[in-house]
Amino acid sequence: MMIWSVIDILICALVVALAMAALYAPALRQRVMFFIAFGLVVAITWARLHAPDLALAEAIIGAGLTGAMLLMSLDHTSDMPREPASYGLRIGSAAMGGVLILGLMMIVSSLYPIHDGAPTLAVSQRQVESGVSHPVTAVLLNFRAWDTLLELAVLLSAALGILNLGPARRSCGHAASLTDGLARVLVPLLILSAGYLLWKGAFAPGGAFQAGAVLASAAVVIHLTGWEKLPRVGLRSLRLLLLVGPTLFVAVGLLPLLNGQAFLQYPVELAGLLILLIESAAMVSIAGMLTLVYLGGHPHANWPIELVNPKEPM
Amino acid sequence: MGSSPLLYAVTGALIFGIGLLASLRDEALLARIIAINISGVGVFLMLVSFAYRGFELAPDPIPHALVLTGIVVAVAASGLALALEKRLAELPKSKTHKEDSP
Amino acid sequence: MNSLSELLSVAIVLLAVLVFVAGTVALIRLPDVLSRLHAISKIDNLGFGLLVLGLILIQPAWIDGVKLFGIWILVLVSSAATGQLIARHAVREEPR
Amino acid sequence: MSTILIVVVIVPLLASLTCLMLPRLSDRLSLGTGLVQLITGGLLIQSLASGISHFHELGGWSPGLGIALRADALAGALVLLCAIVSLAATVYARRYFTCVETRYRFWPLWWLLSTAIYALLLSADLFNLYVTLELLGLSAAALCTIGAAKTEALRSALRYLMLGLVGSLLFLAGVSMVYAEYGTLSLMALAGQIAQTPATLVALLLLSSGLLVKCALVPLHFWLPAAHGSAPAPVSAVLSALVVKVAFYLLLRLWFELFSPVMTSLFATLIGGLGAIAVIWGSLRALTAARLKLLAAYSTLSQMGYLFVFIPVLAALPDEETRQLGFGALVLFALSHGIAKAALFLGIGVIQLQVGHDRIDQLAGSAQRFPIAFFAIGLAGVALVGLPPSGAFLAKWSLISNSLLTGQWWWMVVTLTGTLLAAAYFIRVLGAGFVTLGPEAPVKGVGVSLQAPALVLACLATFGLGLGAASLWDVLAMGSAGGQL
Amino acid sequence: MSMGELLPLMILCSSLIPGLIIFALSEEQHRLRSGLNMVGAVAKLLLVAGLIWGVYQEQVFEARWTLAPGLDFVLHVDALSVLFVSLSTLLWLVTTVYAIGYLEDSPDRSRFFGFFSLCVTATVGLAMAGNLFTFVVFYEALTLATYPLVAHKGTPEAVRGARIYLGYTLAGGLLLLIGAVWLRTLAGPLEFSEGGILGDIPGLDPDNLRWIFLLLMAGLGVKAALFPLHGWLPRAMVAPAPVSALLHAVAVVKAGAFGIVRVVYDVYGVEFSAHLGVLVPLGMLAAFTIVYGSVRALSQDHLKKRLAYSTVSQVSYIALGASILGPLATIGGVVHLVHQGIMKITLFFAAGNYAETLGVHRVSEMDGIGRRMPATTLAFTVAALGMIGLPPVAGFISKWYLGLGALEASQGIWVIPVLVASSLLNAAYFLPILYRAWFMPQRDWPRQMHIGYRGETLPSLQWPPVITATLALLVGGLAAAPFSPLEWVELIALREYRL
Repeated sequence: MMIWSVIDILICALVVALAMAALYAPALRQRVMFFIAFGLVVAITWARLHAPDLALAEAIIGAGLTGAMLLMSLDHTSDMPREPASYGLRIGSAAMGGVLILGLMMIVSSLYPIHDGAPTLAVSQRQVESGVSHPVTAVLLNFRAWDTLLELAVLLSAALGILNLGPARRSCGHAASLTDGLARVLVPLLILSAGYLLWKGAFAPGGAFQAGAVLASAAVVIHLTGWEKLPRVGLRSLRLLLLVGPTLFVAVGLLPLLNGQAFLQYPVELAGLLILLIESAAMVSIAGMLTLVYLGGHPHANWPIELVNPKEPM
Repeated sequence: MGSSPLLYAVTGALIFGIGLLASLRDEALLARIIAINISGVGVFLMLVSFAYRGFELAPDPIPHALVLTGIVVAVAASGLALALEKRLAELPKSKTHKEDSP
Repeated sequence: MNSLSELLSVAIVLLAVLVFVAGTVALIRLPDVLSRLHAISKIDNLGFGLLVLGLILIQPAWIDGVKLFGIWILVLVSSAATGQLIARHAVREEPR
Repeated sequence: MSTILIVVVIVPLLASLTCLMLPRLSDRLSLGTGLVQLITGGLLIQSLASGISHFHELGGWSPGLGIALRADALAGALVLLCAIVSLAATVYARRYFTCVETRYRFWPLWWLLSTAIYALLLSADLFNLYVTLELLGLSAAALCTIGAAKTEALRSALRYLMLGLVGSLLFLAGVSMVYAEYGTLSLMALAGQIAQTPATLVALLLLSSGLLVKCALVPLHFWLPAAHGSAPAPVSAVLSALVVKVAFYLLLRLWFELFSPVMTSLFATLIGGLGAIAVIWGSLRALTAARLKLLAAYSTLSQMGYLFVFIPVLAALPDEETRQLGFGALVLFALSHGIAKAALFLGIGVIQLQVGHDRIDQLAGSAQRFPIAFFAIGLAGVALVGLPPSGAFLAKWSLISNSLLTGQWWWMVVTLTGTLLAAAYFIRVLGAGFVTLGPEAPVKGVGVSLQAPALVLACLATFGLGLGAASLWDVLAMGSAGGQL
Repeated sequence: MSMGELLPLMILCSSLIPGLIIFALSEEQHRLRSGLNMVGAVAKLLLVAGLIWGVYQEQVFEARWTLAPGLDFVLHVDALSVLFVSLSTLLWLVTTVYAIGYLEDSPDRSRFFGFFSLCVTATVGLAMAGNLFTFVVFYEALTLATYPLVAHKGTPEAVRGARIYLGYTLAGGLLLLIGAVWLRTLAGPLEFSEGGILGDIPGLDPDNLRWIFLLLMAGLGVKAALFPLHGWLPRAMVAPAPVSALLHAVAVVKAGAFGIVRVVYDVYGVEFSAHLGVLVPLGMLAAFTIVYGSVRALSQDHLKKRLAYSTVSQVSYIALGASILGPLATIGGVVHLVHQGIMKITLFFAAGNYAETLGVHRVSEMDGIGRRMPATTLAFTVAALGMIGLPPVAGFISKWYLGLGALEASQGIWVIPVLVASSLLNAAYFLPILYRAWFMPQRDWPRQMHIGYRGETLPSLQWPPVITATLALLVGGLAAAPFSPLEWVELIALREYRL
C-alpha cells in the first residue's frame, strides 16, 4: 500500500504546483494553459478518490469548456501590465494569507477520522426505492432533486443573462480543410457518446450533466471549424431548447402533488423511467445552456455594438 | 489507510486559501476567474476527501452529488462573468469616470 | 509479478516512460517551433502507444483492451490535427 | 406536509419558464404571478399566526437524506415582504421599460430572482442554501445589465458578480466543514448537535464571512453603491430591499438557531461595532452623494448597519420574553426598511425616467412635476429615517430601550447619530426638490400608474407597518417553530 | 366604540380627512378646496364644543390602540388638553379664512392646504395625547407636517430656512425621544395623570430623573424656543403669513410650551420636580429668555422678525409659570398660553395684511399706515397693548397672576423685576411702531393692491385680525365669566394641585 501514498503525494504536489502556476504565471496566456492542465490533473484526483462521475465532469466542464471559454476570451482581454503592489504590501498579505491557510489546514486535519455518517447507510438502504442503481445519480435526481432543479435554474439564469449581452463570439472562420475532416469525424462521435453517457447514468457514472457537456463540446467543435452551412437555430427553438429541461423537471415534480404526495416524490415503480425522462430533457437543455455560456452572447443578435436600443432608459 | 484522504483534504484547503487570496487581488478579470475556479476546486477537493471511505468501501455519494452541482454552477458563473467582460471590452471606451461624478 | 504477461507489460511501460522523458527533454532543448512540435507528436503516438500496449496486456477483459486501443486512436487523430494546425500557423508567422 | 410552501416557491419558477416560452403573454402573466404570490404570502402568514408550523419534505425523503422546506414566523414575514415589494416592482416595471423587447428579456430573469429569494427563505438545508445564494447572485447580476446598460452598469454588475462568487465560495467551504464534522446538512438536525469545537468555530467564520460579503457589511461593502446605483430602478429596488435582507435573514438563522452555543458575546459586539461603523459611514457618504440612486444605495448600507446593531443588544438581553420582543423589533425594522427603500428607488426611477438624470443638485421643480412620486420619496424618507408614523420608529424605540435596559448605551448613541445623519441627507433631497422652477419650465406630467407603486409602498411602510405592527409581534410569538427565534 | 372613544378620533379625523382629500384635488378646484377647509374647521369647532361640555361633566374620553407590546397609542382628554384643543381649533378656523384670502392665486395651494390640515391634526393630536409615547409621535409628526409649509414658497431662502427649522426640531425631537425611552425603561408606561406619576414610583434614582428632565426640557425647549434653542424661529419667518401666524404663534411654539407644562405637571408632578430641584434652573432659563427675546426684538427692523423675537420671549412666560411652585403661578402660565396665542396671531395677521396689501415689510416703512388701513392697525394696536400688559386686554391677566404666584411662592424677589423689565421692553419695541403707524404722515406705499371693494383690503384678509383682537379684549375683560379661559385654567390648577 506504500505505493499508493507515493502516488497520492505526487498528485497533490502536482495539483498545488499547477495551481500556483495558474495563479502567478506572468502572462495571461500562460495562466490559461496552466489552468487547463490543472483541470486535467484534478480530474485524475477525482478518479483516485473514487469519484468517477466527478472525473468525467471535471474533464469535460472544468478543464474542457471553461478552458475553451478562457482561450476564446483571451483575444479581447488586453494583458494590462499591472504594476505590482508595493513590496511590503505583497509580503504582508502573503504572510497573513499563509497563516490563515495554515490554520485552515490544521483545522481540516482535526476533522479526521471522519465518522462514517448516517447518510451513506441511508442512501444504500433506500437505494432500491430511488429507481436507479448508481448512488450518485440517485442522490442527484431523487434524494436531492430540488438541488438539481435549482442548479438548472442557475444555468438558465446565466444563459438568459448572456442572451441579452450583445452578439455571440464570431466563429473562427474556415481554419483548414483538415479541421473539417476532423469535425466531421468528431461531432457524430461526441453525440453518440453523449447518448451513451446519458443512458449509462442510471447504473454507472454518467448522467445528464456529463452528457449535456459532451453535446456542448460538440457545439464548440462546430463553432471552431466555422461551419456556416449548418441550419441556423431559430430564436424560438433556442428558447424551447433552454426550456424543455427545467419545465419537464417541474412538471414531473408537480405530478405527485395531485394525489397528496410531496413535491418531486416519484412513484416508486415509475422512478427509473421518470428519471431517464428528466435526464434526457435536462441533457438537451444543459447542452443548449453550456453552448450559450461558451458563445458568450446571443447567436442571432446582429446589434451593432453601440446601438443597444438607446431609447431604453438605463 | 486513513492517511491519504487527509492529504487530499489538506491540499484542498491549501488550494482554497491560495485561490481565494489570488481572487481578491486587483487583476485582469480572466486571472480572477481562474483564481475563483481554482479555489472552488479546492473546496470540492475537501468535500470529496471527506466522502472517501477507504480502498474497499464505496464512498459516500452525497458529497459527490454536491460537487457535481458545484462544478456546473462554477462554469455558469464563469461564463456569465466572461460574457460581461466581453461586452465591456466591446462598448466604446467612455471616459473612465469615478462612480460619483455625474 | 509472477506471470509472463505482467513482466512484459512492466517492461513496455518502462519503455514508454523513457520515450516520454526523451520527448520532454527534446521539447525543452530544441530551438524552433517545428522541431519541438515534432517532439510533442512523437510522445503522443509512440510513447502513448507503448503505454496503451503495456496496459492492454494486463487487462482481465479483452473489451477493456479494445477501449484502450480506441483511446489511443483518438489521441493519435487529435494530436496529428493540432500538430498540423500549429505547424500551419508557425509557417505563416515565420517571417516574424 | 403543507403544499403552500411549494406554491410559494414553484409559482415564480413556472412564471419564469412560461414568460420565456410565450413572451407576448409575459406582461399579463407577471401581474398575475405577483398577485398570486401576495395572496399566498398572506395565507402563509395567517396560518403561521394561528400556530400551524409549515414543513415539507421534498421527494418524501426524511431530512437526513432529502431536502426539506420549512417556514416559521421569521421566514413567513420575509416572504410577505418579498411578495409585496416584488408585486409593486412588477407593476412598476411594466411601465418603466418602454421597449417591448427589453421587457421580454426582463421577465424570465425577474421571476428567477424571485424564485431564488423564496427558495432561500424556505429552504432548511445548508447546501441548498448555497445553490439558492448562487442563483440569487447570478440572476441579480444578469438583471443589472437589462436595458441600455452603460459601461458603469456593466462594470458594477461584474464586480457584484465576482464578489458574489467569492461570498458563495466562502459559504460552500463552511458548508463542507459542517458536513464533515456533523455528517448532515439539514438545519433542523444540526440545530441540536452543534458543539463548541475549533472546527465549528472556523465553519461559523467561513459561513458568516460568505454571507457578510453578500449583505455588504462595512469592510466588504464597496460593491453595493455602484451596483445598486447603476441598475435599472425596479432591479435596484429589489436588490436593496430584498437581496441584501435575505442574506441577513440567513445570518440570523445561523447565528441564533444553529450556532447559538458558539455565538460568544465578543463576536456579537464585534458585529455590532461593524454595524455601527456602517451606519455612520453610510450616512456620511449619502450626505455627499451626487446622484439620488447613489444616495439611496449608501442609505441601504447605513440601514443594514442598524440590523447588525440589533445583534449585540439581542444577545445581551437576559430573559426570553424581552428577547422575543426585541426580535420582533428587528423583523419590523427589516420589513419597514425593505418596503420604504423599494418605494424610494421606484420614486427615483420616475424622476430619472422623465428628467434623464438623477443628479440631486438639478432636481429643482420635481415636487411640481411629479407630485405623487416626490410625495412618495418624502414619505419613504420618513420611514427610512425612522420618524413617528413609521414602523421603523417603533423598532428604533425598542432598540433604544433595549440598549438602555442591557446597559449598552453606546448603541443608543449610534442609533441617534445615524437617525440625525439620515434626516440630514433626506432634508437635502427634499430641499432640492422643493425649489420651484420658473414658470417657463415644461411641466411634462407622468403616468399615474408609474408613480402609484412607489406611493402605495411608501404609505405601507409608514402607516401600514406603523399602526399594524402589534399584529407582527403576535405572529412572531405564535409562529416561532424551530429554535428559540 | 362608545362616545367616549369616538369623539377624540372624530376630532382628529375632522381635519385629517379633508386634508387627505385636498391633497388629491388639482389646483383649479379652489372652490371645492376652500369649501372642504371651511367644513372641516367648523365641524371640528362643533365637536370641540361637545368635548368641552363633556369634560365639564367629568365624562372620560379615551381611545386606546396598542401599537406594540408595552407601547400604547392613547388619546385621553383632560382639562388641560381641552384648553389647547379649543384654542388651536378656534384659531385654525380664523387662519383658514385668512389663508384662503392670502393665497388667492398663488401656485401649489392643494399641497399647502393639505399639509396645513395635517399640521392642525398633529397639534390637536398632541393636545389629546394620553401618554408620553403618543405625545412624542405627534410631536415628530408636527415637525414633518410643518416643513413643507415653511418651504412652501420654494425660493432658496425659504428652503434654507426650512432646512434650519427641520434641523433644530428633528434634533429636539430626538432628545425628547431619548428622554422618553429612558424614562419608559425606568418607570414603565407613562400615562399622564393629574399631579404626576413619578412621585409615587419607588426606587427611582434622582440623578437619572434629573438627566431625563434635562433631556425632556431640551427636546421641548427647541419648539418652545427657550434661549439656546430658539435660532430657528426668526429664520422660519420666510414662510407665508398664515403659516407664521398659526404655526409660529400658536401650533409649533405652543406645542413646546404645552409639552413643558405636561411634563412638569402630569409626568413629574410639580411638588416632586420642586423636590428634585429642577424647577429653579428652568425658571432661570425662562426668565433669561424673556429678557433676551425682548432685547433682540428691539433691534429688529423687519416687522415679522421683531414679532418672532417677541414670541420667543412671550412663550417663556409659560415656562416661567410652570417653574414656580404654586397654583396662582400655574394659572398665570397656562392662561398665558391662550392669551398669547390670540394676541400674537392678531399681530401676525396684521403684519401679513401690511405685506400683502401695501408690500410693507419693515417697521421703518410703516409710518402713517394707520390712516391707510385703520381697521388692521387698530387690531394691531389692541394686541400690542395686550402684549405690553395693559389692563383691558388679556395679556395683563396672565402677567398679574404670574406676579401673584411668584409672591405666593416667595420667589418674588427675582420674578417681579423680570416681569416689570419685560413689560417695559415690550413697550419699548411696540410703542414706536404704534407711534409711527398713527402719528407719522402717510408716505407712498411700495405696492398698491387694487381691490374692487372700497375697503382697505380683501374682506377675508381684513376681518380675521379684527375678530381675534375683539376676542383678546373679550377674554381680557370678561375673565370672570363662567366659560372664560381663566375659569377653565383655575379648574385645571385645582385638579393639578389636588386641592
